[in-house]
Amino acid sequence: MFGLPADWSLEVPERYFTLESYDGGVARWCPGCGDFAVLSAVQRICRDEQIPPEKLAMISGIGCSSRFPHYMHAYGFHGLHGRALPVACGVKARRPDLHVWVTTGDGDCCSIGAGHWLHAARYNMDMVVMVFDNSIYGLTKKQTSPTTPLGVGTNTHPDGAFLPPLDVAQTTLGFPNVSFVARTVDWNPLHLAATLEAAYRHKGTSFVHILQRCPTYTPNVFDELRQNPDHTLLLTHPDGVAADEAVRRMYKNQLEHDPSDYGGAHRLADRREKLAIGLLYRNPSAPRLDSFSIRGLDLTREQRTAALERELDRFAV
Amino acid sequence: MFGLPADWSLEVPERYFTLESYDGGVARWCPGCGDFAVLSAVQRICRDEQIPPEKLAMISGIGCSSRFPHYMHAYGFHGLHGRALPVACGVKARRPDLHVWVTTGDGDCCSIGAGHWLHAARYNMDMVVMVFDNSIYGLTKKQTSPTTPLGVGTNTHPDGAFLPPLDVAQTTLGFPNVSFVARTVDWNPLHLAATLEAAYRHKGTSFVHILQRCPTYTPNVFDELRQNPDHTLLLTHPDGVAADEAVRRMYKNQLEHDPSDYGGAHRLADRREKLAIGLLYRNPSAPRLDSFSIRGLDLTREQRTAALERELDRFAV
Amino acid sequence: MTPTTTAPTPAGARTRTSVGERIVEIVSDSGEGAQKAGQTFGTVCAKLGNGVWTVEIIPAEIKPPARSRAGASGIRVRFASREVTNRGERADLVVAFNEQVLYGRIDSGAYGPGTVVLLESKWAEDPQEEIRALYAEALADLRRLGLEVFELPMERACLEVVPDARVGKNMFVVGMLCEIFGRDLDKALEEVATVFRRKGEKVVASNQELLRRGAAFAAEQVPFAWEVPAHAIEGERLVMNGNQALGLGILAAGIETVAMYPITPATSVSHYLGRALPAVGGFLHQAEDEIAAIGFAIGASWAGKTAATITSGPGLALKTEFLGLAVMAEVPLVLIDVQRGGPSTGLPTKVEQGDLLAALYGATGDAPKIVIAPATIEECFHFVVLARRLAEEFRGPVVVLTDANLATGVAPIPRPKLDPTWFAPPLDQGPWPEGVAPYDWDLATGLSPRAIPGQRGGEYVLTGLAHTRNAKVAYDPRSNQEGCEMRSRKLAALATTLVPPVPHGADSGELLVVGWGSTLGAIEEAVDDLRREGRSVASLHLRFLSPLEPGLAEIFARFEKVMTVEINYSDAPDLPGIGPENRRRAQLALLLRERLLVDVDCWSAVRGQPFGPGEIAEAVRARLGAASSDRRGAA
Amino acid sequence: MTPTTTAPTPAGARTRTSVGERIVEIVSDSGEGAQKAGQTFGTVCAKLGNGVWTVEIIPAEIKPPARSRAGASGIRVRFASREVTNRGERADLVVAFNEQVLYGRIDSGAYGPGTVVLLESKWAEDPQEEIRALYAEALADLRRLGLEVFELPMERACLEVVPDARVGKNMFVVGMLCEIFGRDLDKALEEVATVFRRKGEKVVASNQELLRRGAAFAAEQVPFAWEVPAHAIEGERLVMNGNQALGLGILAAGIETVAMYPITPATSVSHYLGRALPAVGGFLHQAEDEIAAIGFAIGASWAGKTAATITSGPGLALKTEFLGLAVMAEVPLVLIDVQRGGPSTGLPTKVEQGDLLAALYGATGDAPKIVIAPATIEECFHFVVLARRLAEEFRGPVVVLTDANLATGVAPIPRPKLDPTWFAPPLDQGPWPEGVAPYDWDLATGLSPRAIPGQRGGEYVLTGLAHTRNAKVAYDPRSNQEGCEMRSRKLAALATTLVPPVPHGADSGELLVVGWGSTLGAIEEAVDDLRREGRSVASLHLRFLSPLEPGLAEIFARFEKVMTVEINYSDAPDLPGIGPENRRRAQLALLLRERLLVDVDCWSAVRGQPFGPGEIAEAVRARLGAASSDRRGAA
Ligand SMILES: Cc1ncc(C[n+]2csc(CCOP(=O)(O)OP(=O)(O)O)c2C)c(N)n1
Ligand SMILES: Cc1ncc(C[n+]2csc(CCOP(=O)(O)OP(=O)(O)O)c2C)c(N)n1
Ligand code: SF4
Ligand code: SF4
Ligand SMILES: [Mg+2]
Ligand SMILES: [Mg+2]
Repeated sequence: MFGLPADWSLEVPERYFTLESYDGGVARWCPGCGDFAVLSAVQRICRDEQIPPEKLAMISGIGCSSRFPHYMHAYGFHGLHGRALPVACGVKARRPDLHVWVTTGDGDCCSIGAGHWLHAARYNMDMVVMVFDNSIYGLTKKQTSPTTPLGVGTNTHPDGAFLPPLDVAQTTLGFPNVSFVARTVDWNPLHLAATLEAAYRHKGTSFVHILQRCPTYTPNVFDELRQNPDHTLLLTHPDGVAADEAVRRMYKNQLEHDPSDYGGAHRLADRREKLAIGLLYRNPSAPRLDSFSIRGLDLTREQRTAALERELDRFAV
Repeated sequence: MFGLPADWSLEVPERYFTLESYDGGVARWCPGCGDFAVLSAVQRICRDEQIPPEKLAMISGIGCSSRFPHYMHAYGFHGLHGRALPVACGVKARRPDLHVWVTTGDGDCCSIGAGHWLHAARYNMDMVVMVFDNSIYGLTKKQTSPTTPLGVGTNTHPDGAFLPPLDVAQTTLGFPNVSFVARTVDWNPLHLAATLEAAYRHKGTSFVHILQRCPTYTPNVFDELRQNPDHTLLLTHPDGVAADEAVRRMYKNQLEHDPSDYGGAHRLADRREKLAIGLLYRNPSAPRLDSFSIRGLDLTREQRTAALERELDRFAV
Repeated sequence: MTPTTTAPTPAGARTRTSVGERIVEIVSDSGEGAQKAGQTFGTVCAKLGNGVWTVEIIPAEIKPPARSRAGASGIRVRFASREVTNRGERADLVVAFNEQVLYGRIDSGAYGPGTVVLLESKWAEDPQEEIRALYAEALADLRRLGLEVFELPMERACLEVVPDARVGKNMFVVGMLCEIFGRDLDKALEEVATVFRRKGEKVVASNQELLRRGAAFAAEQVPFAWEVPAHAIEGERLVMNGNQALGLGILAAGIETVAMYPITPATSVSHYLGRALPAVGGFLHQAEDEIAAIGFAIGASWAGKTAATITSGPGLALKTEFLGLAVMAEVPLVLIDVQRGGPSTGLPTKVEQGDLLAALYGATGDAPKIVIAPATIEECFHFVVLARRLAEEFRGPVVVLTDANLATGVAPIPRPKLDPTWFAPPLDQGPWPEGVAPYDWDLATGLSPRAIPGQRGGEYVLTGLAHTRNAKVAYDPRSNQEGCEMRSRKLAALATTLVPPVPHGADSGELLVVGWGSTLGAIEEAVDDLRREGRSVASLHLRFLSPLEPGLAEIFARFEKVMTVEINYSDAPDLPGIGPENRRRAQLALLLRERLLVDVDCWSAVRGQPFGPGEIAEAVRARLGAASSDRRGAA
Repeated sequence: MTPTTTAPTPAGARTRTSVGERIVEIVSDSGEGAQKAGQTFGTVCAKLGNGVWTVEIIPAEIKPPARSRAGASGIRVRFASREVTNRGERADLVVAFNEQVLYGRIDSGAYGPGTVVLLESKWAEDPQEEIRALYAEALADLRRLGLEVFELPMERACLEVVPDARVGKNMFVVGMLCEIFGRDLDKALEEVATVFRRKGEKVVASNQELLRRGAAFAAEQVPFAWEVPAHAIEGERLVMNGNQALGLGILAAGIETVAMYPITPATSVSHYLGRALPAVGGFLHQAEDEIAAIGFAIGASWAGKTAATITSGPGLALKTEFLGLAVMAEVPLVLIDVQRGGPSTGLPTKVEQGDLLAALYGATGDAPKIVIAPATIEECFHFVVLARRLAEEFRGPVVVLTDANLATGVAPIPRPKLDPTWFAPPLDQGPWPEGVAPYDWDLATGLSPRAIPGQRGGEYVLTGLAHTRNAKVAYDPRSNQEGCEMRSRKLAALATTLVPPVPHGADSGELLVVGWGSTLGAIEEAVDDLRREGRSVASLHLRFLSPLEPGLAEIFARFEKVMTVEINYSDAPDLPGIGPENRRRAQLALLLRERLLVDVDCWSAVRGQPFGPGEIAEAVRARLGAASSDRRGAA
């Protein structure tokens, strides 16, 4: 494609990637941290899809979850707090051949990164954005995040947050030109994997809201959800997240929700009643900025030089 | 209230404010600019409400519209591009006696200021936020804004934007804890004034999306709307924006929309069919951060000193 | 400029005085086409072989009301029998469509005794008494200030050709100027045809007619005529401003991704690129803010596409954190800062050289980076090409500092001969050599090769945390020290490849004036003038600010006194309370003093205006202790 | 430290050696309570009249796996017969719950030959062979390095009292330390009662029992005993770290609005304020990002409520633009930067003094501001009080630079006597005097009174654009120059109120060491040691970095050589390719050279660690040309 040596593509069929091909060394999250489950799920998808590790661009901000790239064998960009999405867009803009996965946290994405969050949704470039929502600032040791539930004391708000939490999936749904919003939980590896798989397959920016356990700082926030599966509503649909038999058996509350139904998605995203997991919304025909940004990649050096001479001509006297 | 000399309140009834009391000198927008209409409307409300000029805090970012404070006789803060809202929140946090009005543009608010936009909605402090939407970057001379309609050529996108525009009111509606979203147009002074009046009366952050003419750079974007009133849908409701007889006569399309109906607001905010003007949504009971931030303002110096001594005690060995 | 020769002219009674240069301004309310008139006239001069510098006069408001004092919209054209490198000082000739707009120009020192004003006379007969009174008052003011005013009914003459003089006056003025300066009218008519080509034949014809009328009008009504002989020009020339040159430099460097957020005075680079970058196959991204813009560029660059981001002061401030990341993680990046007046929002449309220290020291911790500053419009082009190469070879950000003066100044430059090595090389996607670390630092130079995503075997995780040469996060005491050393060493390595700069004027003497950036032309012109006066003065202009060019100590030692001239703030030296220990000096002066321990003095000002050669010469005279009316320098 | 006297002890056979100071570390896997043990022991020492400095040892990961080399969690307690101002260097005594955690500490130079280690011995009998092997290997390594290791079954002894030794070991260790250092056990038991008060009597009793057992255990098993005599202390003492002192300073200054965004190592200030600020009637705002945080603080301050924002490196970078606005528009603001290792994300938990230049020059254009740096925990408190006053008197931002070393170091300080003038004055809402401009600059000082919203007649519009004294936007050539002059003059005015600093050690001599910030204690200790060796050395510590304290030239002139010691990056002077012209020097050195034109040398390092007195002394010896093993300094 872009400057690849001619023999490159011939090499591909000879390679087979195992889970180990994506292993970036021992992950150093706390024992019981939900991040491990996501790492496994992503490595599995890469294996299943046989993505060459060098074609992976794992991009993150700063936070516990943002260490994700370090634990993958892949190209990784562990950048600045809140700024994963602009970097990811810059990568994707002119490298359509790279598979871009973004890891961000509830603070990284929804607080300091909020402006980019909205605009990345709008740009809708092809990438998977995993929002790790542990309802807390983990890496900096327990400060309130925009998703911290009322009543949970933190180091900056010992008596709990002043304002009700925002819901990541619900807020994302409100963004202009958003094309894919799903929700899943780290403690259901099958559903997690199926959701990420659906996100990977979608062409556009796929936001996956992952409820993620942080046994260190928010050990109890998901207790109710985890102890009583009836608080969860499994969304099913042929166009949605493929729900395995095992997953279906877990949740008695199920709803066939057509992911093209935006209004319905809005209602379902509301967490006050039940936690809906699965694909909330998908619009495969939302325009993508990367379909514009790649224009001109196919120009040859000669064509570019000729165009440049024409540009100089315009200033000639 | 806070450090006021005792005789201060006695003085108030003696003062009467006229429109001139709020006049900050000749406004220097281009002829025909929609900003003039908003300035008049705000000055009128201040007069009607008899707000002492020294109790007004007019806060803005950078842009044509953000020059607003300079043209008011009031305290003003013409700060940084995109950053009006954090400043306004800082003002309001401990000065509940000040009336805070924020002026921001479609670029200032929705592009560089997007993160603050979302979070200010969430904080829901008591203030009026006027988003001047001329669909363009005016001050910097015609670059694409997030609200620039498709097909409108700009200096950065001579063939028009790549992506469909975002709608300010609709996007604001999607923000967590948002409590007031209205829409109006600069060319209907009666409706504009009534909308701002409703915003002023609401206790919480009142977002007013103002479609604003920029004859210099986007002379035609509102042509259809302005030429054919049938493209406008006037929202009416006893709890909504008070619609004058004259206004009612202008628009044949009218709808009684209960501003507490969030789902309805979402549907109505969509501009693809008709432009709904009036109050889209209001939730008077959304929690307000300023109801927490003012705590402790009533402590006396003695109480504060005593509390401080107790704090020191905690570290005593 | 004093007249040099006097030659008889064809235009009847008038004699045509031959002069080395002239500065002409056309000023009016905005929307009257003064700028197009000036550009057309400037192009004609350039084509005829004059050196030319034009600069637009832009009001602060987008559409100021008519006849307002601060609302002058217009253009200055300085042209000469040699290269012109700056806008000069007082205008020789002004064409004004109303008298009010002259006030703002007088205020900024653009006119003075001797300036000739050709003034639209219709206001004398305006139906409104107030306007007539203002006109009369202004005439008196102008004359009191020593301006030589000729009242001319230009508009009336235009109305004979077009129904609305507002849209016709400008070409009429071009005709007048052609006549006054004895320009070949055919060349001008040709130029008019080019300018209005797209608007159709009728428009061309009517504007050509206006031009002819203007010439005839001047021949009749203007009692003087000048000649500015051409000088020989070699090769093809392009006429452009510094921002367009930056844009073209981006194209020529093969930078295919540019991410920006609009900000004056940098935006016009992206206006140019908005059309031109796609034409050469690139992509211009207008990001949601400056942080996203630099993040986007860094992402693209990490992915192997050399990228640039363009901004001005407040935007540079917002990019500070990402700039530090680019240093730390060694991501090539071209960051162009078109400096404007600061601090804070400051003077958005005005010139300053106030971001040097911010570029050098803005990022927290130790963030060594390359900083270069083009001094001419031509260098704006070539320095972007250079910056791309440096960014990639030295694996890090290169900050290019230009300013509002270069951004808006228009002049002819030699057409660059494109060189294939300027282009970024094609994306390397071959396998990464085994055993080579992602930061395989050469201990002597700090340099290391760079793996690009897609290269098999090169997988690594970039991080802004302290890291080892294997790109592994490391908090141990040695790794951070080593990383800092390696990044700093790159500057030393680059410095060894630079050659000492050469002083202009003389190799030694009483005073050396040191400058950087857009002041080159004015400084050298001042030095030339001073040397002609017999003063022992020379100048030195720095292009590399980080690393500094070598050999400075040796050069400085040959002068009794060294002084920078900069458009940024410094405390005047003789204020009460200011002594050598606490004087806040201009930015390059600070750098030079620290590095060289030489008592480098400075003369600087933050008036939002480029320096003219005359005021620089005056400041130098003052520092040399000669008689001067302004011992306080710029303060 | 060498033993000074030897006294017989009550504890039978052992002799108790009296020493001037001791450095003790307790290290373990995280979650084993080592920090609480150290704090308890430190408090006991402080109460008994020792000078104490404790500092936590925090692993990079939140919960590193057990027995990992980089995962050491623990505490260092340095206590002495005099004030202790820094963490010192090599530990004298280490209590370790496993052998693996010692590696990381050795790596950072915390232990060396002579360090005594009391090591949990249970691993020798671990069921897993691998663990037994690791243990044996480590024992050999430690001994090879010259550490004196005693293997002790501490855990077994604890299990006699509690079922889970993980939560009991720590008080057992306190008991051991009390015995080893001859501490009054009753004082310690009392302290245990205080620490566990909230957990109920049962917990108190069991921990007290553990303490007693620990003491008995040490008396039996530890073959040595030391005494660190107390020194006289006057007045009440508070024990806290630098971040808590900053927090208390905020309360004492009457700063009632603090806006921040979490960032290590600044966050713990807000952890403290999260509870304490509401208690005194204030409000802590955790903003959505650092930009919003400073914007919020500026808004509050403009509205009359002096406000502070707190951050570290990357956050400072993000605040750059707003900081420029605060300078330009003259908004009082206290900005506290608890510096960490940089550039970029760098070393989040580690110390550096790398933000000095960014604080001074980070904002674009000319943005003069006050920058001060406390040097001790006590000064952390008082400098916030000072900063609030300076911010309001000089109407602008005051940057307070502390660092991770001050942030985490814990020591007793004299209890401040609250002074009513420290508090921000009440909000002035009286009418604004007629005819007074919003920037009624005093030409000599640049100072002006400030109208607060609510003051009738004071209405004005603050702007970051260039403006006149009437706060009117102005693009004319004079206004910007005047505004810049007025803002710069404020620094000169402040400087006239400062007194020259006083060197420590001597008034003149061979070498003057200059420092700033948290290095005070280590530098002065080093100077004392060097002077005892007979070297002609003194030190000078600066608290005001902008404006600089006066009289420096005069002081420097009395020394043959001046050298800064700083925890930030500088090129080693003797590298190939590095000469005096292009050497990148430490940050204060840069400032001093520029201002004073004195050849100020520097010795600095960016190893993420505070300097110990020993390494400073060694560096000084090297520069003095004495025999030294490390001529390269810190590089
Ligand atoms: C500019 C900047 N501000 C603040 C920080 C400190 N910081 C690091 S991670 C983080 C928040 C982490 O929370 P989240 O994004 O929810 O990730 P988690 O650790 O919970 O996975 C913060 C505030 C930083 N590194 N950079
Ligand atoms: C940090 C920063 N970035 C960019 C700018 C330049 N700038 C000023 S106003 C503006 C956009 C104005 O558009 P909008 O907010 O829609 O306001 P309008 O002028 O249309 O009223 C921009 C990009 C700036 N002043 N500061
Ligand atoms: S602190 Fe929480 S989120 Fe972070 S690694 Fe530990 S468990 Fe995971
Ligand atoms: S450019 Fe447009 S928005 Fe700005 S003042 Fe002119 S008309 Fe109004
Ligand atoms: Mg989190
Ligand atoms: Mg706009």
